[in-house]
Amino acid sequence: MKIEGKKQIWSSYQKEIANDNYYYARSCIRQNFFPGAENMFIKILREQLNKNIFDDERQTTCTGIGYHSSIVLPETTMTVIARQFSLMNEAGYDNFICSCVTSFGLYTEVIETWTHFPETLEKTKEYLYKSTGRTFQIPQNLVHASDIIYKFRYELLHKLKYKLIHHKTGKPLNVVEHIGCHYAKIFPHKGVGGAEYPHVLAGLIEAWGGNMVDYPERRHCCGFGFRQYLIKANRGYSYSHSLKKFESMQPYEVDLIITNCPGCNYFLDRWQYVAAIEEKKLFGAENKAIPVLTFEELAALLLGYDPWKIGLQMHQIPVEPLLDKIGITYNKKEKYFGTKPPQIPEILNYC
Amino acid sequence: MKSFQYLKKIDRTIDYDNNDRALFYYLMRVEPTVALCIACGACTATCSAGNFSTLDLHKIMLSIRRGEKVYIAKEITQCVLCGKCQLVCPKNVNTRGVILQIMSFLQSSQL
Amino acid sequence: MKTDVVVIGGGIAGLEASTALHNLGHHVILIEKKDILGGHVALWDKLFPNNKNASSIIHYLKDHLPQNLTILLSTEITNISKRNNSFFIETNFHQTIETKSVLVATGYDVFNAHLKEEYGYGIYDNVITSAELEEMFKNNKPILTKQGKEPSRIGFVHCVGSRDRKINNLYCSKVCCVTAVKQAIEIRQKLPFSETYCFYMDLRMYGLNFEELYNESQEKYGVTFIRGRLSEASETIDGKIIIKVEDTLLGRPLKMTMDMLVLMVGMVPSAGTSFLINKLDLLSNNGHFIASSDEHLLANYTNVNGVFVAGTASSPKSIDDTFADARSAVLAIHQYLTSQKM
Amino acid sequence: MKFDWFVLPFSIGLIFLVVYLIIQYYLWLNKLSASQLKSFYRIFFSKKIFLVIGEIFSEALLHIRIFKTNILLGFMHSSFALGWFLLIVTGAIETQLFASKPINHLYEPIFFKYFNTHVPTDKLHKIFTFLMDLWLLYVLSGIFLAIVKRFYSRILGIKKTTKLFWTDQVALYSLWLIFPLRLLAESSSTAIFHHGSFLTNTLGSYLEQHIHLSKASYALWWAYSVDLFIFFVILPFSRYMHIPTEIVLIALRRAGLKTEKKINSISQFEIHSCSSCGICIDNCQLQIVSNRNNMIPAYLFQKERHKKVLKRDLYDCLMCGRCETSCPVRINILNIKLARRNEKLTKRKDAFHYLQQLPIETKNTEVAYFAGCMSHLTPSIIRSMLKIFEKFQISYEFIDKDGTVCCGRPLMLAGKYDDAQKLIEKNIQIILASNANILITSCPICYKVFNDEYRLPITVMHHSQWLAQLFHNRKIDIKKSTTKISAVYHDPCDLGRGSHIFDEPRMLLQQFVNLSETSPYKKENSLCCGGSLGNFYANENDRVKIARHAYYQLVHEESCLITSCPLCKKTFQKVAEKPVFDIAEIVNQYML
Repeated sequence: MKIEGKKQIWSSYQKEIANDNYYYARSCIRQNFFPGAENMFIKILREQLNKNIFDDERQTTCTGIGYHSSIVLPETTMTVIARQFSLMNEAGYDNFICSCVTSFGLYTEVIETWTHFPETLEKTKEYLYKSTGRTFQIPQNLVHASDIIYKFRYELLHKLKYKLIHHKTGKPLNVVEHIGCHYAKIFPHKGVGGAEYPHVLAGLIEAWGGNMVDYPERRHCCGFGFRQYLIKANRGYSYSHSLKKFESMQPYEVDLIITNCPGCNYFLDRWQYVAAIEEKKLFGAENKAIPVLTFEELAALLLGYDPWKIGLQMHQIPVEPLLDKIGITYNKKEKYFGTKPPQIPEILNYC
Repeated sequence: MKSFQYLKKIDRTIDYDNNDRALFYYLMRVEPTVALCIACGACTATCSAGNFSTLDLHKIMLSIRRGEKVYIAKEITQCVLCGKCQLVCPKNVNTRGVILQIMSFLQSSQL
Repeated sequence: MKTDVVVIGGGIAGLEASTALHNLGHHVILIEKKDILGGHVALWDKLFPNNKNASSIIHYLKDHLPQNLTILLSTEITNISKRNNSFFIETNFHQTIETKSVLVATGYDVFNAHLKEEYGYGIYDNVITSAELEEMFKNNKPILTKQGKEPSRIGFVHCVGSRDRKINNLYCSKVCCVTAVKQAIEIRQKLPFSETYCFYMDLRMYGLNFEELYNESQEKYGVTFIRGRLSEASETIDGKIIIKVEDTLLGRPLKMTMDMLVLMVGMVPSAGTSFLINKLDLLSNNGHFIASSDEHLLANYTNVNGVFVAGTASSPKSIDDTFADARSAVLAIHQYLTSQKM
Repeated sequence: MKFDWFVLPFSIGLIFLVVYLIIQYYLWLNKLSASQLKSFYRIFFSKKIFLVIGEIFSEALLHIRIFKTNILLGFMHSSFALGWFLLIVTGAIETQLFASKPINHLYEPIFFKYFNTHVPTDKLHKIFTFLMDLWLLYVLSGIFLAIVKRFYSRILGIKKTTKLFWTDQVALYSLWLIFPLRLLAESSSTAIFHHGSFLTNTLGSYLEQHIHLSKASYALWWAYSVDLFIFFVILPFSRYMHIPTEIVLIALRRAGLKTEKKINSISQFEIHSCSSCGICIDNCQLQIVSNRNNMIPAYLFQKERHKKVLKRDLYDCLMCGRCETSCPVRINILNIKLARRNEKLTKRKDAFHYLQQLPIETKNTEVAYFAGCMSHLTPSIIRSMLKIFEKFQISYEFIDKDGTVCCGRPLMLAGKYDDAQKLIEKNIQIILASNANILITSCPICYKVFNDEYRLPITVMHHSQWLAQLFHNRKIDIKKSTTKISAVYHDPCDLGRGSHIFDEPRMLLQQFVNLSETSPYKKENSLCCGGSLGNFYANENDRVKIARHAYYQLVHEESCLITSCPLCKKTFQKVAEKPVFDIAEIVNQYML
């Protein structure tokens, strides 16, 4: 692997990321799966970086799940998104942050559609006005939450309590990053580093001392695929996709996977759990499963927040081996805040 | 996947690295015209058995090179060896010879 | 300096045309930006389809160069303009040449394979271009991977930078298909225990004996041709390349590990060609090569009177085509100059 | 007692041979089924025994069939067989008549000149002595020809002579030596006792002048006996096993027994009856164009005898049957090859499951027309036949219009006899559902298998037969105005040699064209076009060479080629200078 070649590509895929005053659009499923992630994002921005970020309780879904499962019409989606923008305008913001990669892809897609087909913009304005009496302006800057962390990765570096380094051996940890498909595969120039060699999370890993693992199936989809997951009988399809990725990353002895997408994070975590039970396979370093964290959780962890307050117990793959490697001290007993711990299958019960 | 109530999907990908291409190397030795196939499909179009079945000689020819033995073993039984393919082949592949060799190879390798 | 004709580009088209124009009695100045003559052909080892040495062509051309022909090596044109019926060419040596006519023989550049970033050129250790492989052959370098091993499996990816809307190159570069066949055979000759694979969309074996070479590659050298466009390549932990294609003839995806991947890079207009298109307001084909006034009847004429074109500056061509084109350009210029004299 | 130690090698050799043969033949015959054995034994008590004896005389001794191939070759073979036979018989009688004891030892006639030292006095004895010399000369002339044949086989009408296995070579040289040694031994004794005739006496007196005879003579008798020993011992392991085996084979054949679908002991008798005479070599077209030998019966049976047959030896054969037709021993070569192929491939249970799904439509027609796979690649044949049907208002059902269920013969040729049965069953259903009285096919390959394997209750005809019948019934009129083209007819292997249809196509064609019949390669002796479905190894190059060779053997100057097989037509078309027609096309084109 020639790093100069990648740098050349990264340099041609840079985007404008606003510096302050953000309107934050949350993700539907992340709030449920890993509620700590979004909270930590807001916290990091406010506490560590002193940024102004507005968390709006009036916002709705972007319809992405319904849109990609072909049960919501594009016109509906556009109108819903227009309402979000209207809320942003009303709150007095111009910079829109999406927490969800699919939302980010969909917002981008809708804005591109409005640009290339102005009649759809007019229609949307009409629909929004008729249904809510609102008007809206397209945000000046639309980014994904991971872009913000990428932008401030060096600022955060100075505040980190820990680094992605094995605290005993001093060796960098092997970290896999997984970028949600809708982040850059639809519009490569809207993602940091493009679609082939995305840099948005790789940049975090490098800056924070880790060793970014570029494995053969790096670009492969996690298998979420919306409609594949919504129907139970199709879930094997999702599972087989993730399995392909795990098998491909196995030789690299990976310590951690980080993602920027709600679905990916959930499934890379979930499918390792299924593979461990069904096929007795573990894919990470030291023959353990690989902890899967969101980029916000990682940032918060390295900044020194308490792992259980970040919500790391919400992952099915145990994170303790990672904490041990980084050298983070944690209280085993407090993991479930005194509630009854879930049953952990024997193969994963190594901590 | 009993406990999760769904099945792992079978990968359609031709896993070239792990396929066994012994049949191809055997044929290259005993019937080198096998290498000349360009998968034009003339054989399949004229195939007597292919009229009524899934037999597709150009796919078999490609599968030989890819090492897809299971597919070949399944499909080759449908051939009636009539030889029309040989008459229409623009590259003069000795198709009947190839098929006979496949049959005897598979027979000896118990597939 | 004053002259009848300036030939820009010292490749095979420029050399052939300069010699012929000189022999017809015209005063010729040949300008070449590099310090050697021969262009791309001088960099090649063996030629398709008959395995002839490329150097023999350059030797022939050099041997037949007229002794009193003015050749300006290492000379780059900084400006060119037309006034009345003459062209004024300024060079990096601050010369100004006044000429009655110009023959553009600026040729092509090989496609910048970085642009097909999914193939990992410049990123993965063992992805090289066909031009680089040819250079290895030419310099008799051992064929080794970056890890210093003899590659046991080598893939050739056809149509890199050709016939690709994604990079806005719609045209076929004509020579890459048969070059891949030639290079695959050479690899098999040099590394008898290796396997070679060609990944193609169509195989365009248009020339005399090309099909024969293709047959030989299959029957004698066991080169495997897989119809499918490479969609992505990735690097394994030990520096090999995993490629993903669809075997379109079987209708199934295919995954394969390669020790070395050779990208059959096509032709794009050379920097010099683009420069002249701008400076002389020449028409071009979809922003690429110089457009002929009429591709059938006036192949060597351009929209600017007195500017002629020969060789790959106007479209991808093989060596044979280039020679034919250069000779026909000579006649066109000869006609132009004689009619001006009268 | 007349005895000398040198008789021992001969006697031991002979006893070994006889015991060996008895055991071997017993083992083989023992494996026959009861009914086969019964019909074999019955022949000895029927009039057929005279036919057997007659054939043994004409073929095992005289070799009349080889005489027909080439007179010198026939003479060579007969001189060995008949000459030696006469020597033995005459010698036995001579010993019986002129020896002192009424019952002789086995070896006495062989070494008569050594033990009997009386000078023949009476006329009868002189005649016998003369005859013995004459027969010896007869055999010696054969040996002379045999040696010539090894070096200049063309003189005996054979282009290539058989290359021998080492046991064959030992046997051959010991056989060649027997008679010169006998001559020398007898001559040397004659020189001492003067009891010989024109040959031995003359040579004897010549030898007397040059060599010290008394010691040499004894050594020569030893050499003679030892040589006989060598020959007898090596005989069962060499091609000369054919000498005794052919006699049994003739009886077996007269009893109606031959190799059919499987290799059995009759096949063993057939295989061991091959004398490797090499007549088949010249008749093999594949050999002519490719110089490959392994599939030729002379060599194949050599390998069979030593159990060294490879897949290639069996499958690299056109199965045209020219070797079988030319074989003087009448071995069922094709059946043996097919049966051996059948042993190579096993039956597949899952083969041709798709046949079940094919619908069978019941029809009510006069004629069922089965074009065959190959005819679909020569649509002009099908079109001609359909036009003829329509013109004569024959209600027909084109049963393989939308694709043919193969007749099964190609599979049988591959050695998949059992798999072919599935196709046959399906086709029988389809054919019978048409309710036709006649099944007409355009393909000789199908025709042969319809006849041999289908056992259909309706008439099966090749279209050439049917057209001939149609013409015979005066239904077809010929266009008067057109001038007749000149043409040569090519007999397809499966229609001619395979099914013995020679005359109908000729009879028919004579009405339509000027048929040239000058080529020797017609009827039984017809050449293969090279398209053969029997061969699995011949590449296109071989096939084109065969076709070209065959085409120019048949066609001269202005004639065009007419055949009655789609495969022959397609194969010849590749090399033909003038158009190649099918007989149906000719009829369609020139009928009124």
